[in-house]
Amino acid sequence: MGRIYLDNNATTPVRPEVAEALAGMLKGCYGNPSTLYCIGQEAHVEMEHARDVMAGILGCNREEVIFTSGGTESDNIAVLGVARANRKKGNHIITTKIEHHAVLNPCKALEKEGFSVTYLPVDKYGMVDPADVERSITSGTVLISIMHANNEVGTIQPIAEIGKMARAHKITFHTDAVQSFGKLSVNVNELGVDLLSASSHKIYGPKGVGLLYVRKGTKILPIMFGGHQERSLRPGTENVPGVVGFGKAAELMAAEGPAEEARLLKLRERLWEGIKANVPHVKLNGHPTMRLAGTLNVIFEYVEGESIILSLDEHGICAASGSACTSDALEPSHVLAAMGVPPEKSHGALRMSFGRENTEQDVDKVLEALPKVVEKLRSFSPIYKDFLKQQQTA
Amino acid sequence: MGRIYLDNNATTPVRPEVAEALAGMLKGCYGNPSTLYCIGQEAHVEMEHARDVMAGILGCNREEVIFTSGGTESDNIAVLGVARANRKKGNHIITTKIEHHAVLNPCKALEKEGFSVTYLPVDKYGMVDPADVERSITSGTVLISIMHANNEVGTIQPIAEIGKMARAHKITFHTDAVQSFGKLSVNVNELGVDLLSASSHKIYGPKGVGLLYVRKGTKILPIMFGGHQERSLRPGTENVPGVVGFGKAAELMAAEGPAEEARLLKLRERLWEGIKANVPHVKLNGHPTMRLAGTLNVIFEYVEGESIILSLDEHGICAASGSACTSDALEPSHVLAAMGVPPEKSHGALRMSFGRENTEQDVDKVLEALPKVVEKLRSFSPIYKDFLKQQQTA
Amino acid sequence: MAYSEKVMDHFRNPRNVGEMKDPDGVGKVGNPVCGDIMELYIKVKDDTIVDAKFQTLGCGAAIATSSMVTEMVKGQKLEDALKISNSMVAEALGGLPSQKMHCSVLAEEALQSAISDYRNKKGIK
Amino acid sequence: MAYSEKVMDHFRNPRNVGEMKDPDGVGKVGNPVCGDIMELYIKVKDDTIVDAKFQTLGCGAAIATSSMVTEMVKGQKLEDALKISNSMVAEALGGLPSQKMHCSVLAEEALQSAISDYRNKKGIK
Ligand SMILES: Cc1ncc(COP(=O)(O)O)c(C=O)c1O
Ligand SMILES: Cc1ncc(COP(=O)(O)O)c(C=O)c1O
Repeated sequence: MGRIYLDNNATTPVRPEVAEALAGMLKGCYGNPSTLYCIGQEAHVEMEHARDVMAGILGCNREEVIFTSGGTESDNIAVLGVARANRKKGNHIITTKIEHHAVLNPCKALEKEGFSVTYLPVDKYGMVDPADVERSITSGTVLISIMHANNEVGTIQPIAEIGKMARAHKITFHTDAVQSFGKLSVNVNELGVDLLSASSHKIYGPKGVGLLYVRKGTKILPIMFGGHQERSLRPGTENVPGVVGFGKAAELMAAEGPAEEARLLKLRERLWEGIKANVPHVKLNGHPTMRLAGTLNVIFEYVEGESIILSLDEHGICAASGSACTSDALEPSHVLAAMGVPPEKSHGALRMSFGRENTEQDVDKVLEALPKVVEKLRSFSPIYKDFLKQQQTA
Repeated sequence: MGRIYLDNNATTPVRPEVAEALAGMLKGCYGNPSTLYCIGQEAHVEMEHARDVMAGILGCNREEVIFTSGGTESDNIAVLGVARANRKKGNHIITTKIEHHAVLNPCKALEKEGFSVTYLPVDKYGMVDPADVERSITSGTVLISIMHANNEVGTIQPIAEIGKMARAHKITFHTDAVQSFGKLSVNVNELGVDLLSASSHKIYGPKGVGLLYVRKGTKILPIMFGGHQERSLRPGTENVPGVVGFGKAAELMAAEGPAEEARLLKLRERLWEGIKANVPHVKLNGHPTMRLAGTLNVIFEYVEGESIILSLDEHGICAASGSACTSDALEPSHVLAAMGVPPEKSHGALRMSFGRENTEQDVDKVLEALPKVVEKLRSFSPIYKDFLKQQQTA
Repeated sequence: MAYSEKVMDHFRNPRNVGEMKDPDGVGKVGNPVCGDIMELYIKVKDDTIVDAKFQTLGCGAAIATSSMVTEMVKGQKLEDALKISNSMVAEALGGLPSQKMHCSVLAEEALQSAISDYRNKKGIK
Repeated sequence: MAYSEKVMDHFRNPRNVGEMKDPDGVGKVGNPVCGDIMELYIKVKDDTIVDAKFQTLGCGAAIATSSMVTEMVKGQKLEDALKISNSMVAEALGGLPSQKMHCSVLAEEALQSAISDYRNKKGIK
């Protein structure tokens, strides 16, 4: 059935070339890369090829690329690992209010370990002010962690500017690039970062694999302990097929370059223009220009996000309300809250995120369904009724 | 080419049924299981089916099964998580000298956090004495972690007996069942364990996925922080295809039952008898009977393990010297050392571990190559020369 | 989290949705900050709820429980209607995910509140 | 960790392996506890190493470096042989994994020790 998948910021379908590379690894190259015999060495070679691909994209050395089990683990190693390794130097961390929980929650855990954390505000577009970062730096600051692009609203942060600042103050700087890796340029020297997280399943690679770039010389401790794999920073038998799939996915993203981003941008704008024209009382979340090409986050006033999602699902359309990992939770989005969106509005937020399988036809189909869905839900809505009455009396 | 893979304790080839299940998930069911729309719910259902399979094998509730990124992570969550959660209750941990590094190294990390760890000895067969466990218990003991079956020599520990003891003393009990899951019975109530680790790639499942059984009510903290997945004990977008593959692999192991183990035992004994008959100066490591059916660990005196592995590789035979993850390291095996094997002997240890693809013909081919290989290497060996001279003069 | 087929049916085709002209009792619960608002209207004749309607802003469960509760009360004596608990509503829907049980509480509260409103208007205590 | 083709060649087909009858100098290094033992034998004529042989217990790198060093010294003046460093041996083998460099050190030491032994026997200081 013709499903329209508009939740590519949550996860992406594995692309056929990647699935093929993966299947090949499952069949032939099953050795343990730490072993001596040829089948292990073959696995090793395949894995190191993937590492080279990543090093090329990041503009770093192969030894600086650590493969992990995903974005969450990369973020945790970065945040917990750098903080704990530098405890003697200081106990202050700077991050933002709009980070993914994979950064926020390790920060909260560190508060229990005696660290103090500054959660920087953002403006109404979800943008961090580098001047705020500079003002927050103390002599005890050991880590700055600021995401490259936000997963809910897509706003792209001024990482390079903050990177210069971090370098000037000799403070370790991490960026969560889970949403930007493979889409924006993530050259670690241009960004001026010491650590960078990425995740395979956001770029049409397999789930369960990610990477952490760790600049040579960065003081960092592991969060788990075991064998010598991944320079002991990430022990455990390597997920070789996963890594190879991730490598293939990254290679393909790099090859496509900005053309695909331009295509997504066109789709996104077509959808947004259509929504504005056909649905009253809508509001765009996120920066108008400094934003991921594929991300469209819209508030539909007087309705609630989940009910839109469920209704769209009946039209074969998959979208999200908050960030996927919290859609089991009930709190309104912490990102929208930080942007100053009041909770009664943020409940009506819908995130539509585009990917390589989406077409103009998809957009047009969404534009057919969405206005009807919103209209129907508003017809149930007591506050919409109140609003209409107010209008009549006014 | 006819490779003979005898390193199934290090990792196993993904079996075709599992590869197929995995490929199916990659193609169709790519949703994020935390999302509401149908494609996410489908992924959710597939994952929960795998959880049910595991709960069936473990004899526990589905909510007690946490999927992780592998055996190392499961061990780390168990050891670090229980110790840190019970810090106020006590700071003493009991484990053994023959654990995998995925248990030993978290224990060492905990020593730096102020815990005191008792590393129990083993007898010459690699067996822990339950009386030693009991003697080591103090009022401050918060965790006992003892592996079910050892990865290097295959010795199976008296877990059920220790489990009774742990229960009587109300001490949380973890077993690393990475080598036994799917092979021996791992009913958590019969074993009397509160936590149990397993890993997919040891039972013909994909790499990068494992599980941790956590008995309801067990006090435990996560080692990483992020979304709400896996009851917040293991956050991060779930590796759905990996979990489904693992589930399929476990299901198939359970269906085969003890028949396959009996087959492996026959192969192993055929090989050992052949080695004894054709190679002088060999010694078996591990328990004569309480041992994994597929594990054969033999010392070839007067030669060094790596040189045997490289030579066997030329005959298309893959074997291991120590545990795979330390084969990059140079220290002699800590397991053999704990069993009282002097380092000059343990350097000559070779581990041959059988799996479902092995046949009698494989054994016979190994028996053709191995004596020649050992003889050639001994012909280079200065200590073998000295030994022979001694014999002549004697 | 997954909804039962029954929840989805009531979400898709809510029964008794819409405003009621001249209701005898109105219950308004929830608030926009939490994202759920329910308005329940009843018509009462001879101590019996002869009609019920609702308007709801909220998630799938909020809409489905509103729909279900209006179905359950129609034809009920007031005293019997007051015995309808949130878990009865949830059960009638084939169960609710645990984190959505609060929606059924809202439905119960809306009903209680509508009946109070009716009784207050009539001067009944 | 992977060995170069050259290492594997010298491991598979070690040159000059075996005991030497009446060597002029013998170098014994390593110990069984570490798992590597090397014995290097040389025959010397007119201050030149005219033959070299070895026996080694050890890993692939230990055997390959032994083989390589015997090849390198044959025909060398003693004073030139003494200049052969461990990294020259490793380089001649197309490099060694970092954790195996100690094997090339053993090879260098075995050579030095064999030459010392020869000189001691001859009473040369
Ligand atoms: C910005 C950001 N950081 C971290 C993560 C976590 O990555 P993963 O789901 O691979 O653990 C995600 C996605 O869920 C994300 O969008
Ligand atoms: C007994 C034991 N525990 C733990 C592990 C670690 O498992 P994984 O490699 O899946 O991280 C292994 C295997 O490497 C093992 O044999």
